[in-house]
Amino acid sequence: MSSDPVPTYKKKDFSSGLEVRWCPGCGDYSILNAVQTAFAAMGVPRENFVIVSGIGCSSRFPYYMDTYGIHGVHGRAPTLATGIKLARPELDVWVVTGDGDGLAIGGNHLIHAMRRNVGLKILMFNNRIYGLTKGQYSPTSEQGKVTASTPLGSIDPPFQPLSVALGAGATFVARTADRFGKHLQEMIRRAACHRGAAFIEVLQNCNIFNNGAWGQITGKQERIDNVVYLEQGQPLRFGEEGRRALILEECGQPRAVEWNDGGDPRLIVHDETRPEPSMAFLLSHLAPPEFPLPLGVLRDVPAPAFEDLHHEQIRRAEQSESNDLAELLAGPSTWTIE
Amino acid sequence: MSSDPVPTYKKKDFSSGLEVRWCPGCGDYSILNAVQTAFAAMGVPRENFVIVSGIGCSSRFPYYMDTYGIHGVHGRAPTLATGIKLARPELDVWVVTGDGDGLAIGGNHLIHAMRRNVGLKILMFNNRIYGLTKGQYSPTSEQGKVTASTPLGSIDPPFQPLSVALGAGATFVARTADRFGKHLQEMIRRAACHRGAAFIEVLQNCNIFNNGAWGQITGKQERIDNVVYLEQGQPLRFGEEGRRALILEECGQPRAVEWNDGGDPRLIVHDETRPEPSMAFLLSHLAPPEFPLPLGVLRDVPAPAFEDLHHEQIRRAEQSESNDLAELLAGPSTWTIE
Amino acid sequence: MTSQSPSQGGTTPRQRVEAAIIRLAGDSGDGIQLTGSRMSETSALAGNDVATLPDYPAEIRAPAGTLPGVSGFQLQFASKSVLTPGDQADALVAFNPAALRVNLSGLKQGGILIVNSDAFDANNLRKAGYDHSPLEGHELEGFRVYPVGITSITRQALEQTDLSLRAKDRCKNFFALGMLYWLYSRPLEPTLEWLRRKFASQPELAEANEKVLRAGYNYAETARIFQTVYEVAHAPLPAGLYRSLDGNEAIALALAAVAHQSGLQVFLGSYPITPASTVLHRAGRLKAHGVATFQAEDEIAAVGAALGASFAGALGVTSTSGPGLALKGEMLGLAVMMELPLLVICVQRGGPSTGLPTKTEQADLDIALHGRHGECPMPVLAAASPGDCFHMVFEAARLAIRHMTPVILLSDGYIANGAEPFRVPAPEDLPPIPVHFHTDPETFRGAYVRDAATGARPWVRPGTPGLEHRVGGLEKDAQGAVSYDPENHEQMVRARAAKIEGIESDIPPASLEEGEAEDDLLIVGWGSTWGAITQATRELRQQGLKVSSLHLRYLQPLPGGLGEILEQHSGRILLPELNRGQLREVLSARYGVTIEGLQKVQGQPFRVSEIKARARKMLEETR
Amino acid sequence: MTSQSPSQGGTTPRQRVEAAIIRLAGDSGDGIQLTGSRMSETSALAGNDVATLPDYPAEIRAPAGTLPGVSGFQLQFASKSVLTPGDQADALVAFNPAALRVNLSGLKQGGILIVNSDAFDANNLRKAGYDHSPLEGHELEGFRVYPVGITSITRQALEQTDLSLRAKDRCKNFFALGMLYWLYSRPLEPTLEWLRRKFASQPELAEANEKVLRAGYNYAETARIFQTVYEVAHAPLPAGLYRSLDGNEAIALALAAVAHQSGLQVFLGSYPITPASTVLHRAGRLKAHGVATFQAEDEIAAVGAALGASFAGALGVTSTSGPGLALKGEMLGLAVMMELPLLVICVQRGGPSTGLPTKTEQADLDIALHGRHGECPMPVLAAASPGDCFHMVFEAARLAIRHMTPVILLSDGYIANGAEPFRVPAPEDLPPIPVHFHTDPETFRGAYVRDAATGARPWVRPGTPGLEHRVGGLEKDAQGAVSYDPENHEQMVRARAAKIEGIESDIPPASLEEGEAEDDLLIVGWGSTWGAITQATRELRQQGLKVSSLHLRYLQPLPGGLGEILEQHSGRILLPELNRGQLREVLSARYGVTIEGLQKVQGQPFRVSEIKARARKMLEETR
Ligand SMILES: Cc1ncc(C[n+]2csc(CCOP(=O)(O)OP(=O)(O)O)c2C)c(N)n1
Ligand SMILES: Cc1ncc(C[n+]2csc(CCOP(=O)(O)OP(=O)(O)O)c2C)c(N)n1
Ligand code: SF4
Ligand code: SF4
Ligand SMILES: [Mg+2]
Ligand SMILES: [Mg+2]
Repeated sequence: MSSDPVPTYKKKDFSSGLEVRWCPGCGDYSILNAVQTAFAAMGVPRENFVIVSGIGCSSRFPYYMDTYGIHGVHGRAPTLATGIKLARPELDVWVVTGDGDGLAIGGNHLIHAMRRNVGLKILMFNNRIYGLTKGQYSPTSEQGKVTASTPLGSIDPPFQPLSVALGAGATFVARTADRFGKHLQEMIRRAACHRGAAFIEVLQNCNIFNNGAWGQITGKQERIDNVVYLEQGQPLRFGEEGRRALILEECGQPRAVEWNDGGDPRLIVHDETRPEPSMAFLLSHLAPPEFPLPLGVLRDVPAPAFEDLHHEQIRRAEQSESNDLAELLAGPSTWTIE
Repeated sequence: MSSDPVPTYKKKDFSSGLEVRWCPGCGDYSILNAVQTAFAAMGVPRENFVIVSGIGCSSRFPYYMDTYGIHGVHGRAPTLATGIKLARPELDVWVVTGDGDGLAIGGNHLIHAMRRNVGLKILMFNNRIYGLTKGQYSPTSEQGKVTASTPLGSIDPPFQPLSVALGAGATFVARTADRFGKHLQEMIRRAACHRGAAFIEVLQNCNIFNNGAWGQITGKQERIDNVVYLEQGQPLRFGEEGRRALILEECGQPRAVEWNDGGDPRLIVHDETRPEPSMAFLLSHLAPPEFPLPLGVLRDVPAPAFEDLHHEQIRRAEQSESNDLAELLAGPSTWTIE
Repeated sequence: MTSQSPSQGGTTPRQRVEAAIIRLAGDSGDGIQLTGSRMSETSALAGNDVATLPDYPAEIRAPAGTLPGVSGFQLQFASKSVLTPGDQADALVAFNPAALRVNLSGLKQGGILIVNSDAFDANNLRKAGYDHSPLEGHELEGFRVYPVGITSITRQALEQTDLSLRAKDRCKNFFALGMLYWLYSRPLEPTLEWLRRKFASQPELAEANEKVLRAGYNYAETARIFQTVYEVAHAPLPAGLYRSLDGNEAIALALAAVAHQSGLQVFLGSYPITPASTVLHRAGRLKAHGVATFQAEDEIAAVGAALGASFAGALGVTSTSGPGLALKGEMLGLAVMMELPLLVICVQRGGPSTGLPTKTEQADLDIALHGRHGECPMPVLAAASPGDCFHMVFEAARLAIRHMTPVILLSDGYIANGAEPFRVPAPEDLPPIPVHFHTDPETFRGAYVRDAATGARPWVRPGTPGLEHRVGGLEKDAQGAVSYDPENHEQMVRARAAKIEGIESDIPPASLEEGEAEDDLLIVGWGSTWGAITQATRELRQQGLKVSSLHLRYLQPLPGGLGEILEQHSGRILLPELNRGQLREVLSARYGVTIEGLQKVQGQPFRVSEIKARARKMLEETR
Repeated sequence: MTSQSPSQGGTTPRQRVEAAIIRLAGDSGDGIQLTGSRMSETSALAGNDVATLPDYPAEIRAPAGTLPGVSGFQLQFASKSVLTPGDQADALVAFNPAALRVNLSGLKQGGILIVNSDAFDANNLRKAGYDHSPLEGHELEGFRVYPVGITSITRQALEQTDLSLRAKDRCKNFFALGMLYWLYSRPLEPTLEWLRRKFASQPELAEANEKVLRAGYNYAETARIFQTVYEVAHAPLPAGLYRSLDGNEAIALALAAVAHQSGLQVFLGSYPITPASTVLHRAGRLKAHGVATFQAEDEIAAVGAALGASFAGALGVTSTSGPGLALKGEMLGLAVMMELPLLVICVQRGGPSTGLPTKTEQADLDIALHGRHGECPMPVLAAASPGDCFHMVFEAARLAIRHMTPVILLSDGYIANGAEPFRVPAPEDLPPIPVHFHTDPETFRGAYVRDAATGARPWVRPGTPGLEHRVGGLEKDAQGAVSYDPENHEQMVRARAAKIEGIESDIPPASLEEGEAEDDLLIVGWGSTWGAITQATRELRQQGLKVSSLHLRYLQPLPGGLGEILEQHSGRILLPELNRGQLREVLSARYGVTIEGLQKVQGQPFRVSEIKARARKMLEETR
């Protein structure tokens, strides 16, 4: 780590200058934009960032960032990133993955990164499709989706990425969208501040193979009824002028109701810091048409980061054990031949 | 499938006669016993069972059952089983796995089987250790565990297997223990009745490498305070003569309280059929010392089984499309050379 | 540069040529692949022999106008037998400066060059790295250049329609196609019919494209820009019913044929990967033909499900490319131990790692032969051409079932995407694939009691009463019980190997493809180099050189008699491969013969001329 | 059977022997492995040369008394150099009938057979498949049989202690050990000291075991059951400090040495698998020595994390066995493309698939050489003995760092578990491992601009200002930009291959291990067959036969000068391998020489006699 004062960056300082090769109109452009802007504002020396990805359109991301980076193999970015973070905890290690990369072939590494609480910041670009391989359905595609590989419609129900992460014990999960640049930047900032694993689902439009997949969420008009922004300590209001709200019925069933000035004790007041994860879990699978889709930080609870525990053990061993190599090689019992 | 009347079986009809090679005292023996007993009572012709496993002590299971079986490769049993079930939905396909096999190397296949709701009945023997490789910690081992590979204690928090399954969208999850033969049989019966994927965590003792891991749960005295049995429609009572119970506070936080004749509206009444999975999720990670560990069916909701949808599509295609091979091979445009 | 001006008065002279090589190039979004396919199919329907080479970037739509964004398509059609898309093009259509820059070296001296002059603006020139317009410089001298404002004329042609400007511009490829149809005397009808089928639900698009196609055709005719109209006559193909077919579609169709001829359900478990994905796509439409598909969460799950299906009594199949094959290795080991039929199709691409994912290569032979731990032999086959994929899938399935073994079939990106006329087999001419399920408990002596002739173990469908048994990865004895006995292990290792080696007697012996045993040089090939090697051999022979060729479709076991042929030619053998000599090493080790390799690892197939040049050099040296 | 009765009166005669081979066998729960290790270490401490062969079942505690449940341990200790655990045992201790049945064929005619007569009850006899007690039949004729009530005497010895009966019975192995110590004149002290260390927190167990050990020793002495006491003198080992070491511990220690000599953090990412797990276990205790460990969720994650650590500037290491190596293939392809140092240790076991997981084999050479898609070369090294594991890990790490490449090091179950005296190197005698991180943006010309001497690319630690760069699986140009250029791809494929081939000049050239260039027969080996081959060669030479041997520690690239040596001997080369001839195929292909293979695939190492017999046969045939 450099001990010089941190330079102040502009967004373009994070651009590698490599020609960006996504399709014109792809949602990935706005995400790139937001990440570059957010990184520039973070006050972290550029050389301390490492961005690791798998394979997919989304996974081309590291090439476009003027940081250290690895374009890995399909689904395995969290493994590479875990090695980096354990070897060099002082680095800021970001993972960029797609719904296919992260939840199809890479699902296991993702849930284990969550379980361990390794200090990786994971951005999953969820376009509900395999873009790079030309449009097969993904584990987040809606049931019945007609794609190149499912001419009669897909038959499997999708994952909710945030539910999967919470099921695995995630300590930070958030959701945002390509189109919401400021919100996206804020989520990036929040993830960076979290110690341990942070998982962000970024709703992303693939205008070539799944155009409008998130239209209900990102459309100027649609979003009013279909999005609820999570804010710490605030009731979950949404709709035109916040005229609707979410309540939790006695039986534990959520329901969308008319806002009644907060008088209903069943009103859900958002608390991202609750240790018990069931409410975050409940939020994680709410979705239109019945419910608005929650955007924002669903959960942010403190827990020791894996890399800290790892190095704490090393430090303890270094303090309490000899590091004499000769002694080690000799072991407890030797004999001498003259 | 045989059209003859189903023979009536005895437990021993399901024993392959192969010498069982688990360590004396291993909890796997009681599970084998329970499965054989439950299968014999199921009224399914023996030849219709297929048991598929991965690698581990637990995964030796198929060899001891006089059914069809595959002892597969590490972590991949759900993949083999999915192929079997899709090719032959009329077969009863059971998967036997361990906490290492199913949640370390095999975690991804497990969550995808849950997501798809493939009609597999999955028994995970959770001894919180890798038995066959001589005692390394597993993804379900408690943090701080000293094992062969973690001489200074493990540093990662464990998975809760049922939370992982629910995060993936499981439609049936249950928990039982090796020592509770009758309960285990009942869970097996319940899983068999569920259409779609059924996941059962079986707490199992490895008396060689992790003896007493579940002593708090299975011990005659300990279990009284540390286990709550889930029964459909019943309040969650536990402790000496059911003198304690679980409530859900307004904020959604569970708490263990003294039983007050059911007068508390916050009392949790168990409903395994609730479509909204948050309550099942909440139950899935309750554990001593703060809470009793729930045993029984946490969730059992109807949903189309993957293999049914798969064959439904095939049937529809068969009905609506030509199956003329000559026509298919020729395709839409041909020419003739004379 | 000689800018070509319209020919004056009278009808344009017609010239009959034996073959024509056309190359189309433009942005990824310009519809190049589609235009190429139409031209190919039209030519095939016109009775020509055809071979194609689609060549596209790894990005879906790389930035417009850039060099890496260029998508290309080359085809050769001829009145003779055609085995490759040709070395250098007679005509090139370049939709923008980048396309011109990338492809110009592939155009023959004196060749026809059609450019969309509308695209040669300052911005596009800069993106392509030109500091001036090549249309105004010297670099195009020696070509017959036809600058046409394709974009603007297309827009004019569609003036009356309601389409957006963007939608209009997307029709411009059909303008170029129209011009080419006129230039090469091709009928419009097949394309018009295809448009109607394709845009059945969007008739306005069918209509717009038709308009533009006709506009291009008419423009070429009325503007008289070309000096000559070319004609390419029927090719002397064997009589029969023909269709155009690429390698991956051939694979999918073969799966349906296998299901039909074996009576088995075919179960394809796959995970998308370029250039294998279209096998899954096309097979996904074969549900009525006994082919079920399953898109798995990864390659391991895909092959696992396929193997499970085989255990259940279906024929499990999995399709992938190199990275996927690498992942499947462990499960294939289990398949070898379980001794069940399983078909593994690997469509090779440029490696290692992600490498050049949309390009072709033959570098997965080593991993196919050796990519599993322990002694783990498995038959390996390779298809020679798009149409051959059909036959080799059929053959691989037959061997897998008869010998109870997983089989790897290698294809590659070149034949996967390349199309050729395919003689459609009549179902009744396809050989049956006999399947025997053991059902009788009385005669069942054990899961690994082998058939005396083939060494295959019995196949038992779960659900068969009295034959309950367990298989798996631990070593077993003949009865199917786990056995740690040292001698049993050695015996089983040998039995599994002998079973695979024994397949030699079930496959055709080695024989020359072209030429005679006494020739001075033998060119040996495998996989997709077949076309270039055969073509090169024929041309060299036509020039009186004594060159023969031999093609290997079976790489493990190798066909009988191969050793003798190679020994006879030792020191005079050329083996061109799109890798660093993987088969060469295998053959040298096996037969102790001296073989010269011709290596090319550029993501591109061989040109005929490359093989001819090296063959000539060898002939000279050995003379 | 000649049941031996106690020798009468006077002291037992002492006999000096050059070597002794002992075999212990009993149930998995009988503590056989532990007893064997104690005997080995005691012998090593006594100055003997020692070699061991643990041989245990795949189950943790297979059912007591059964044949598959038998666990065995053989050791040879000698006053001469000893390279193998010996072919047939001089003495066998059988703790039950099953152990007797499984191991009797491994006992020399006339050998000493100690049996725990208490275990020969009807139940155990039945489980072992005896219909009568062999102690009462004829099958033990020709051996010197000593039936001892080991269980009952052990219980008696512990009568005064508070242990449970079960705990008492678990001490019985120390009774047998005591007898053996007396029989072979071994000191008790090292074992007593070990007991105190081991049971520091349970002194009652230390005491009980000590009691029983002494009881066994005294029983042998006072009961005078043996006719002879054997003595084995010091072996003439080179002077130095020695310890006893098995292969996996040697690997772990070497990692600490590598960390020390390179100044790098060593990061071991691993997933448990027999017989590699103990590398992870032992490395887990080296945190103070610069070795960090990470138990991953699977093998892919393990190698992924190791590769990530290397990118971050540590030395990534991963340890596994065959099934794990199969899974790592795709990630190793990425490592080849990223050109980072990475050490992959594969401890081979019986395959294919799960195979014989606790047994030894050499059948993962093929996958180590070829188990990746595309042209994906990587150095492959192999250790020859437990102690050699230390040196080869060090060497593999040196090559990985200097040449910026992943390196595979092969070991196997035999040397992983086998122990031998190891001359402890002084840290100051270890060569340094120079590491150069590029830090200067001024002189950085690109991520793939290669060092002129080695062809290695620069290694840059993230965190270095001004050197931000990206690497990955897509093909790159020298500057590190993604490149789809055909010529660049070919150039990079060749450069990667040339880099690996160039390592030839950085490793010792081939040279004979034993014998002279003019000998009649050359025995070539690699990996763990070194001991048996060297021993066989020495014995044959002692008998006047002109046999030489050559051992390969480097399998890719092969050492310089190897071709000449092999060509010189072509037709007179024997290559024993524990597989179906994998190296033989490589060498034949590479050098075009004729090699005879000696194949054994039984999960067991070669016996010296097996190699000698085949060598003699070849000598006769060629004479
Ligand atoms: C081992 C392996 N299997 C398959 C592929 C092919 N492949 C590349 S990207 C991809 C899916 C990408 O989907 P996603 O992660 O959603 O990314 P997107 O392109 O949609 O951003 C697949 C299947 C591969 N490169 N490697
Ligand atoms: C690919 C592969 N990696 C590792 C192993 C080694 N291995 C066998 S079983 C096992 C863990 C088993 O743990 P679990 O599933 O909990 O089963 P248990 O023995 O505890 O019943 C491991 C790591 C293997 N056989 N294959
Ligand atoms: S295919 Fe879709 S995800 Fe990929 S670059 Fe194009 S628009 Fe973006
Ligand atoms: S090691 Fe543990 S899990 Fe395995 S058989 Fe023994 S007691 Fe059971
Ligand atoms: Mg996607
Ligand atoms: Mg376990």
